[in-house]
Amino acid sequence: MTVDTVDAANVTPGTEQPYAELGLKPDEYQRIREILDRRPTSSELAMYSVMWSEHCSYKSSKVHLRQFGEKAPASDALLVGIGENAGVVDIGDGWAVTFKVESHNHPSYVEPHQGAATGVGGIVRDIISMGARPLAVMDPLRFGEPSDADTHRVVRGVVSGIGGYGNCLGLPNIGGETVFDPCYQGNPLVNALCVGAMKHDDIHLASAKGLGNLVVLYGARTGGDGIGGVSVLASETFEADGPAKRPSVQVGDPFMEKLLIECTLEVLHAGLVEGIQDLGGAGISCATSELASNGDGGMHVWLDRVPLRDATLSPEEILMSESQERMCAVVTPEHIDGFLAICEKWDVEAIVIGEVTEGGRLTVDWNGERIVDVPPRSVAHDGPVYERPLSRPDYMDGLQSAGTAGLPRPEQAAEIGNTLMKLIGSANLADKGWITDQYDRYVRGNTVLAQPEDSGMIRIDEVTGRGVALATDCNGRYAKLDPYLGAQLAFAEAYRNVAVTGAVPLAVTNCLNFGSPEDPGVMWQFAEAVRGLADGCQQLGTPVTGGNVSFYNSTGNVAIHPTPVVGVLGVIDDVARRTPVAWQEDGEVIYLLGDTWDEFDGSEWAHVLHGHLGGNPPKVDLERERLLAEVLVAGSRDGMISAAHDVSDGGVAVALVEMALLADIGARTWIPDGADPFVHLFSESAGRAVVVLPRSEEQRFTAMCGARRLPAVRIGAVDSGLGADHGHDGSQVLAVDRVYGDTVVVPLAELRAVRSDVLSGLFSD
Amino acid sequence: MAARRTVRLEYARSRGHCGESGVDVARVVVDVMLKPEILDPEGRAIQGALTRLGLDGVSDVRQGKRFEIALEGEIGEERADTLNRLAAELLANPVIEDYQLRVEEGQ
Amino acid sequence: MAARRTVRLEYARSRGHCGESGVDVARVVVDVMLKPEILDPEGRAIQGALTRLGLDGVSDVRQGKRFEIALEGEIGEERADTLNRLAAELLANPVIEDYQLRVEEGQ
Amino acid sequence: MTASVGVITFPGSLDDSDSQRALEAAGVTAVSLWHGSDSLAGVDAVLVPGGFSYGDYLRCGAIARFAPLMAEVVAAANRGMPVIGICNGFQILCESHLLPGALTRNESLHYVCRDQWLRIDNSRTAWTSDYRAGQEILIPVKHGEGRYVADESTLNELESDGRVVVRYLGENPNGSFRDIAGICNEAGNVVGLMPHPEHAIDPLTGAPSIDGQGFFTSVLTALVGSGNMR
Ligand SMILES: Nc1ncnc2c1ncn2[C@@H]1O[C@H](COP(=O)(O)OP(=O)(O)O)[C@@H](O)[C@H]1O
Ligand SMILES: [Mg+2]
Repeated sequence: MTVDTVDAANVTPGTEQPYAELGLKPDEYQRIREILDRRPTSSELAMYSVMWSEHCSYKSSKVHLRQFGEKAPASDALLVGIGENAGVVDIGDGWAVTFKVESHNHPSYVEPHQGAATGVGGIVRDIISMGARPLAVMDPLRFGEPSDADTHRVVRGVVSGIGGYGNCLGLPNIGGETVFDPCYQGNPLVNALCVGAMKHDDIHLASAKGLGNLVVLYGARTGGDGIGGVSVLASETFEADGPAKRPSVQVGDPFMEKLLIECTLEVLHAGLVEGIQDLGGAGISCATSELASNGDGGMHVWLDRVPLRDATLSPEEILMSESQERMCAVVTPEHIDGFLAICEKWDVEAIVIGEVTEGGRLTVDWNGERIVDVPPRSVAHDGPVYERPLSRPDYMDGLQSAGTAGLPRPEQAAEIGNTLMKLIGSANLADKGWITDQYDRYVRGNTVLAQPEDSGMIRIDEVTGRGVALATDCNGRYAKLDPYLGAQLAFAEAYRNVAVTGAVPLAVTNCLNFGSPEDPGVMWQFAEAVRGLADGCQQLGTPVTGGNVSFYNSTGNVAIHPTPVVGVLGVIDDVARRTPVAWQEDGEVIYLLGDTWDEFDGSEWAHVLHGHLGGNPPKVDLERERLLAEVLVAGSRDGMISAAHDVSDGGVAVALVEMALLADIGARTWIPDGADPFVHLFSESAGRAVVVLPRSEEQRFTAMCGARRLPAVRIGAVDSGLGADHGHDGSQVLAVDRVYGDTVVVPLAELRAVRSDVLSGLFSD
Repeated sequence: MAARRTVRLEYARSRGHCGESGVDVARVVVDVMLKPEILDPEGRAIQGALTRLGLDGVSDVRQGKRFEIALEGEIGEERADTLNRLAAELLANPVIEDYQLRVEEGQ
Repeated sequence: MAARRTVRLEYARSRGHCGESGVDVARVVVDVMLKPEILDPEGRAIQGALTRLGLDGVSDVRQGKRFEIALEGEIGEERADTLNRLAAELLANPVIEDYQLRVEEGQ
Repeated sequence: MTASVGVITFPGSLDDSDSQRALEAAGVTAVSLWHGSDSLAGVDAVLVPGGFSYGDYLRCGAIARFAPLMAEVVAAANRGMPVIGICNGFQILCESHLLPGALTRNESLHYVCRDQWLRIDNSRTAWTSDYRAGQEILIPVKHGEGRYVADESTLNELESDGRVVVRYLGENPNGSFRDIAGICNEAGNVVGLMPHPEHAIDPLTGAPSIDGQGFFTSVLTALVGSGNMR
C-alpha cells in the first residue's frame, strides 16, 4: 500500500485530488490549501472533508444556533453549556444531570434496525463521555403513511433496533413520540435521547492537556463501516431509486457498549482520566482533532497502532471510519497501567495510539511516515460557516390563508361520538403499546413514570427521592404552517408535559430535523424555528443546553415538514409527589385549566377527518404556559392534585379518554356553560391541562387558580357507577353531557378496543 | 476467511427428490451470512468463548442463519425464480447479508 | 422434512486447506437446527410470509444457525475432539437442538 | 440474625443492582459476586440476575454458563444451597443443567415488557415459602426469549412432582409450554423464573404492586429457619 505523505504533498503540489467526491466545495478545498500552505495529503483531505461536512461542522446552521447562547437566560443551573458533548445542569443535592437528543435519520432509512440501534449507541456515548452514568433513553420517531409497505419495514426495524440496543444496555425507555405523516415517507426521523447523572465533581470534558499524556483508544476494533458515512450519508439527499450510493451499514454491538459504559465509569471514578471523548461521526479524525484543539493544542498519533477488524483498511479509511462502540481517553503515564488493567477486567481492548505534544500541531504517522500535520483547530472548529440565502416560500401565503373555517363540523351528539372514535383509532392517537411494550421500562429500578405518561420520570437520588422528568414534543404540521410558532408550540408542549407531572422545567435540548439547507425556503424555516425556540427559552428562563441538526431530510426536492423536536428536562425534589395521568377514585372532580379557543388549523381533527393542512397554528402565550406550570407544580407540591394530563393532539376529548383508560374508571363530564361542544372537545389550544382533585381540595385549588388568574372550569367528576344509568350494567363508561342537548356515552372497553390494536394490526408481521 | 458471495438457485439443478410419502419433496437450504465487511458482534463473542474454552487457532467466527424450506412438488423454473426473489427480499437483507441457495439431496 | 440428526466431525475428514497466506486455514461449518419436535415460531412466520409472497407448496420452514469458524493450522485429532465437545456444549443446546459439523473445502 | 445472598455480575448483567436493592429491602445482606471469581465469598445463597450476559449472543445464558463462578454455583446448588435465577439467570441455570428444559424465542417474536399476573403453584421452595399456594401476584415480565420448552416426559415429571413454581395467568406472554413461568429442581433449593420479582417491591417504581417481595423474604426465612448460615 502506498500512502500519500506530507513530504510527497510538498513535492507534488499539482496532484489532482478528489475533493468534490468527498463533499468539499472548490473554495473549501482552496482554504485547506491556504491553511496548510501546500496541498493536503489524502489523509488530511479525508479529515477535513468529514470534519467540515454539514453533520460535523454545522456550517449552515452555526450562524443561527448562536442565538441559543446569545439569548440564553441567566440560569444558575447550567454547569456546562452548548459546545460540549452534552450540556450539564445542576439539579441540587450535589447532582448534575446531562441530556441530549440526536438524529440518526438517514441510516435508519437504509437499514432501519441497525440505523436506529446505532443511533441509541451514539447518544449514549455522548452521555458517558461527560462522565455521567446513562440512566434512561427516549425515542422521538416520525414515519410515513402507516399503510405503506415501506413504512412497515421501517417501523418494525426501527422499533426492534431501539429496543434491541437499549434493552441490552439496561437503559429504561421512558418515553418518546410516534408520529405518522406522508411527508416522512422517504425520510423517517429517528431521534434518540439519553439522560445521565453524576456528582458535580465527576464532570469530565473532552480535552487533551498535559505534555506527554497518552491518548488511548479503547472499545471495538476499527472496521470499514460508515466510511464516508458522515459526508455521504448526512450531506446528500437520498435518491429514491439508487442503491448505488448506499454506503456500508454500521452494525451496533450493544454488549460492547455496555462494557464501555461500565469500564469508562470505573476508570473515571478511579481518577485515571484527564480527558475523554466518544467516537461518533468522523471517528478518529473528530476525536483527535477535538481533544487536541480543546486542550494544549498538540497531539501526535501512531495510526498504524489502531486495532483493525479489516487489515486492508487504508490510513484515510481508518481516519474516517465510523465503527461504533469506541472511545478515546487522555491518561497520564502514571495512570496508564491502572487504566489498561480496568479495560482488561471488562474485556475491552485498549491501546495507546498517541500522546499530547507541544507545538500546536496534530501529527499522524503511518508506519514511520508523516501523513498528517495540521493545526487541530482548523479541522475541529474553524470549518466553513455559511450564511445561506433564505426566503419565505411563496406557498406560505396560500397555505396560511387556507384555514379550516370552511370544513364541515359535527353538529349532533352521534357525529361527535363518531369523530372521537375516528380520532382515537387513527395511527397518531392510537395506543402506542405495540411499540413501547418492546422496550424495557423497569430496569435500574428508578423509573417513576414512563410511557404512556406525559413525561418520563426517573429517581436520581434514592435517599432524598430527587429526580428528573423529561418530555419531547413537536407537531410538524404546526411548524409547517408557521415555523417560528411551531417551534414555540413544540417547546411549550414539552414544558407543559414536564410541569404536569409536578416537575419544574429547567433546561432544553433539541433535534432540528429539516430539509436541504441549500433550499432558501427550508433555510427560512430553519432560521424561523431557531429564532422561535431561542426566544421562547429566553422568555421562560430555560436555557438550551445542546442539541443536534439534521438537514437534507428530503426526497427529490420535497422536504419533510420542519420538525424541531424539543426536549425539556425538569426537576422534582421528591418523586413520590409525581402526578400521574390516571385519575384515582370515585368522586374526584375534573377541571380544565386555561382558555379554549376555536383553533383547528393544523389539528389532528383536520388531518384525520379531512386530510387538510392549512391556516395558522394555535396561539402561543408563554406567560400563560409559565403560570399553568406554576399552578401544576404548586398543586403537586401541596398534595392537591391526584392526576393531571396536558391537552394537545385531539383536544380535551382525547385527554379525557386517555385518563379514563389508564385509570380504568369511568367519569361523567359535560360541556361548560357557553362553550361549543365541538370546540370544547376537539380544539387544540395551547396552554391547557386537565387536572383531577379530591373534592376536599377543590376549594383550595380553585382559590389558588383564581388568585393567579388562571381560568379553571369544572368539566366533570370521576364516577365508576355510571354504566348502569346508561344501559351498560357493570361496565365503566365515559359520558359527556350537554352535547347539542344529548349525552354521548361510550364504554371504556369500546374506547380501548378502538385504540389498542391499531399499531399491532398494521405492523405485527 | 474466503469472501462469500451470493449464490442463486439455478433451475437445472433444482430438482426435488422423492419423499417417503411418495410426493416429491425438495429441501431447499438457504444460508445467510453477514457480508464479510460487516461487523458480526455475535461471531466475535463466540470466538472469545471458543478460545477461552480451549480451542486454539480460531482466527475468525461468523454467525449466520440457515433456513430449511420443504417444498412439495417439482421446483419448476417459476418457483426457482420465486425462491431467488424471496431469498433476496425476505430471507436475507442484501444491504448487509449475502446468501446461498441450494437444493439438498438425499436424506 | 427428513429428521435431522446430530453429526460430529470425524478426524479423518477434518483437514484444512492451504489459505492464501500460506498457512493452513480450515473453515469449519456448524449447522444448528431446533429439533423437529420443538416449535420454531420464526420458521412458522417465514413459512406464512413465503406463501403470502407467492411461493407455492411450502410444507415446512425451519430457521437455524450457521457458524463458520476459521481455524489456523491443521485440525488434529485433539482439536477435532475439542470442536465436537464445544459444538455440543456451547454452539448447540442438545436439549432443544441438533447440530452438524463439517470442514468446508475449497473456496 | 441475617443471611447473605450473593448476586452475580456477568459482563452484560443488568438487574444485579436492582436485585441487591430488593434483597436489602427484605432484610437480607446482598453481596456482589464477580463472574470471573472462583469463590462464593461465603454467602448463604445465590441470585443469578437478569440482563443480557454476553449480549445474549449465541443463546441466552450459553456463554455465561462457563464463567468460573458458575462451577462453584453448580457445586453449591448440588449441596443444597438456595439458588435463584431470574430471567437471564433462569436461562443460565437451564444452560448449566441445574434446571431442565430451555428458554426459547417468544412465540410473538417480539421482546415483551409488561405487568403480568402469575399464580404461585409451589410455595414449598426456598424462594416461595412466604406465599400461599394458589396466590395470585402481579409482577413484570421483560424478555425476548422466555418460552419455556422441554420434552413431554420432563413436563409431566415437573407437573407430577409439583415443580412448576409459578405459572402465567391470563395471556401467556411468550408461548411457554403449559404456561410455565418458573420451575425448581427436585430438592426445591434451585428456582428459575422469567418474571422479575425485584421490579415489584415498591409501587413507586416498577410494577404497581409489592408482590415480588415474597421471593426475597422467603429465602431469609429459609436460611434463618434452617440455621443454614455461617
Ligand atoms: N416511540 C416511543 N417510545 C417511547 N414512548 C413513546 C413512543 N411513542 C409514544 N410514546 C409515549 O406514549 C405516550 C403518548 O404519546 P403522545 O401521544 O405523543 O403524548 P403527548 O401527546 O402527550 O406528547 C407518551 O408517554 C409517550 O412518551
Ligand atoms: Mg402529553
